[in-house]
Amino acid sequence: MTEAGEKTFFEKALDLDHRIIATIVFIIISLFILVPVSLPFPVSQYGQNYYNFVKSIPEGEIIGFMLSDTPSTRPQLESASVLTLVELWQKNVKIVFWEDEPYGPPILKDYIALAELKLGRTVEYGVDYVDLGYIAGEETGAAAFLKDIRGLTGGKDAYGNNIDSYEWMKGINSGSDWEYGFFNVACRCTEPLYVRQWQMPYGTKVGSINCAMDLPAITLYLATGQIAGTANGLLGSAEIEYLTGNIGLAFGQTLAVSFGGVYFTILVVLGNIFFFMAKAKGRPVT
Amino acid sequence: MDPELYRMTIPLYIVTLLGIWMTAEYFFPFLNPLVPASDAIRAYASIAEGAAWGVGTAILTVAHLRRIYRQSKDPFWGYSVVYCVFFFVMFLLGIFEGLGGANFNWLLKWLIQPGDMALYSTTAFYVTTAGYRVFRFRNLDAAALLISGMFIMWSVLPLFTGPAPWIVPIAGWINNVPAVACYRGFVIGVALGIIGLSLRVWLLKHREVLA
Amino acid sequence: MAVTMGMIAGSWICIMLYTMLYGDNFVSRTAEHIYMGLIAAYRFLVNFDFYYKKGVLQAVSPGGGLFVIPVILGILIYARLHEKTRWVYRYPMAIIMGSMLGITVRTTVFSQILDQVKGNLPPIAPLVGVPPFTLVSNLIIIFGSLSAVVFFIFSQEFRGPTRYVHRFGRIILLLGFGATYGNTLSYRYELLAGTFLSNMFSPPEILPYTFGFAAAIAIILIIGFKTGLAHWD
Amino acid sequence: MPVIVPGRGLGLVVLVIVIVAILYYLRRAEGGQLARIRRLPQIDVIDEIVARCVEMNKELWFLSGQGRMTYATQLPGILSTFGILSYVTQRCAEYGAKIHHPSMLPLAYNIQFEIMREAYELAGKPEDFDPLDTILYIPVEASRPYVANESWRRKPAGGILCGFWYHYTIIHAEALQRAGAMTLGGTDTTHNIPFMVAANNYSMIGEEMYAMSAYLSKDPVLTSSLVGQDIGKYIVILLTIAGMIAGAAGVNVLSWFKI
Repeated sequence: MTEAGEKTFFEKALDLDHRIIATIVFIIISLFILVPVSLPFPVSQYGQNYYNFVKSIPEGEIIGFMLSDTPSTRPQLESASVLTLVELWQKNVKIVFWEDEPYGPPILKDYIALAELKLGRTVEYGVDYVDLGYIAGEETGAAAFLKDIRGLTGGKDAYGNNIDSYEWMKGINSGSDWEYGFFNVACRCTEPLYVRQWQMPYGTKVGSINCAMDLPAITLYLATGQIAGTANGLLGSAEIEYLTGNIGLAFGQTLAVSFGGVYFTILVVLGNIFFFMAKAKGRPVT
Repeated sequence: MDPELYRMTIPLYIVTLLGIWMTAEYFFPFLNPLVPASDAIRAYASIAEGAAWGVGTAILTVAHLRRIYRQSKDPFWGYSVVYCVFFFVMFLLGIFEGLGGANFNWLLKWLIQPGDMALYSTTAFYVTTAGYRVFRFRNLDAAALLISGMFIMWSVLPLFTGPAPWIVPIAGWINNVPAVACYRGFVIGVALGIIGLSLRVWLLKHREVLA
Repeated sequence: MAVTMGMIAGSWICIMLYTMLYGDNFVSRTAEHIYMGLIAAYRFLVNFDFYYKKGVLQAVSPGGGLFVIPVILGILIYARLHEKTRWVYRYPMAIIMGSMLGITVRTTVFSQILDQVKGNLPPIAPLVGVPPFTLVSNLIIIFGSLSAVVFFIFSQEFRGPTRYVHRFGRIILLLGFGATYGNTLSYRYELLAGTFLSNMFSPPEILPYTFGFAAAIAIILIIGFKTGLAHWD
Repeated sequence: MPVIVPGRGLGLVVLVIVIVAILYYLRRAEGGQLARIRRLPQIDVIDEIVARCVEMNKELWFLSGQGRMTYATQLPGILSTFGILSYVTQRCAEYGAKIHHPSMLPLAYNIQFEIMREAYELAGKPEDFDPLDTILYIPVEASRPYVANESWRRKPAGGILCGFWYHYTIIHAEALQRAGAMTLGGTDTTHNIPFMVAANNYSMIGEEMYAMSAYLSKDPVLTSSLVGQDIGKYIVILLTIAGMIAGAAGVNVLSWFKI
């Protein structure tokens, strides 16, 4: 036994200075965000299903895409949304966008610019996509829009052009004209209205991009197959980044959080080892 | 008239009267004609609360001004200057530019909001250090905290659920069974505590609630 | 995206505030007072604006005469500042407290007592006609929550067999607390990563400013701690 | 017109039984028959913390949480702190321990200010009450760096945290712990009680915090009201077991709640 006034190594380790613990947290989190390493990453069933859904869309298909991301949810959903667009445009899919959130239109512009960077080519308005703009009225607005697109928008897109001036838009006038669709609903925490208003009446296969906290509300629809797949929050974004081989910020963030957890686990294990070591030496420990 | 009556007793009776009225109106339909009045009182109460922030803010600012004034007594008066500069800049911008002004919003967007996020996220560090201190197998109680805490944390991190998928159902069970039982008991206790406290206030047994 | 002054300011205030983890030092003190000054003024203005728009403006608008009441109640709070009229502030306080306390009591009985009891009963927690595992889980929920209720009983000394019920209640409470702790832990790391990302690391052009400033702060702090200008302990 | 709003009958019955029980036990206690109440260990902890502060000649920090008095869910938690604050301040004033109370509640700050001033006046030491330091309003967001920095500098020997809390719990409790304080924490918030229990030396869980103000009151009669609350717990237990048996026998238990 050591002398009374002197602390053993284990006792010192037990009162490890909080600043050292904090500094290591700083280092771990920023390191993995900035330099994400590609580790074999277990992809959840949700992410895999979503990826398969995106992959299953045939070449040249015309699809609908409701994008209502908000600035506060953007860090979580950006990667999943942008990479979905990239995957689709690689297959020359033509996309009809609309937004049911006033924040949507400027974010859409950002996303298209980011997708162009990843894609390595410019996408052309009217050829690769059309933006029908902000549709007000939440659920009733969405229902009316999906019932009769020209009726609600007056046949004009977000820039005031006649949508019939684009050859491929001629046959599109309701939710049933799309076989595939996506909705990015940010954090609504409600029963997904696009299942009710889009998938159920028109039978469109829909994929969802949503926050992790919305997952409990939609698991039911995932189980019944009414939602074909979900990119579930930050983890969903990370999984899509991993599956498409575009490792980036979301993956780094998930990795950082995971390694934060690993670090915490190591701390707790070491704390317990030190605790029992010190106890075995017969010292009063707290 | 005894000053104690209108200074203390009548306000206390107001609390009792309003409390019993608002509670009773929920159960007895014959009180329905009074509902608009009670709604109005609650609306008035929240409007009046808006004015209350001035007292504390003014005293805080005076405390800082006093520190500046008594420089020699407090070596930290320099920070009070920083406080006063930023307080009055924000205050005057708000007064002259309005709450939506460009400069006001600049301060809000680039100093207040990032600062708030940064401070909120410091909890991560505190949770880590507290966990290091607390999550030890001292006795059965600490073990309960440790085991359920670790399983739940692992269950949401893909690095753990990948190699050990059996964590997820265990964590799900902890979340759906003991945690539900815990908070059910906790919430029932709190509710009875609230009723007891309210009743003691209404019976004028806690005179300190109005100081 | 170009780096603006705002982004740099946001990143720097974050770094300065994070130094509060390293004990009391002049960097975190300065940041604290910057932040406190701004937030005190902001909170005051926002709430006073609410009072002014909902109270004063409505009171002077036609048909809003009754809104004089909240305006006067608001002013009465300030009577406390004068020694002679100190007691007046109790009236607005009594009205605010009384009206809200009634609401609390009436909803508490339903949401916090009866709904919880309902959750322990079928069909939410059925005991008949369910697989054995669910039966055991439901029994744990029911008796666990009852034991947790027993934990709070004040009029009994827990001696003899009741001691075990009390103990079981405590274990159940701690298991639940542990679960919340674990849930929150990963959420807090996510929050930290999100803050780093949105305030300090993006757009990537800001990285030199962030790390330059962080390095400068680190050097300042090390010098401070070495020279004793800031206290390590 | 029904006498009672449909669906609220059972709630009214439970409420009335609890209220009548509390009134009954209070009346009995006023008649001299005090109910037997288990002594909560946390009461001695408060005295111990005050004694520690006196011994070490350091400050005691009182933190009364966040929230707004105009929100019905947050008000009771705030109210419960007033009794504790009154008791702690009086003890500190009597024994000569300095107390610092950064209040984060803009409205309740007024009441807390008066409670503390009166406690000092009652103890006969109004000169020890510094209106610009003993209690100070701190905007709630800024309280995080304030408590972390200021407690590190002043090194309080004791801390009492109670009331309604948000995520600030862990920051404030850990900051006081790091400064070497012995802390007692309690809250009624489900999301933050785990951190109170984990980070503090002693904790008051939920109802214990509400009971505290009855224990600490100068009027010993008040503790008897806690027996009334216990009657409520017995009702809950009875109702659950009865419902369990009836439910197993095939009775539609949910209809009970629609009375």
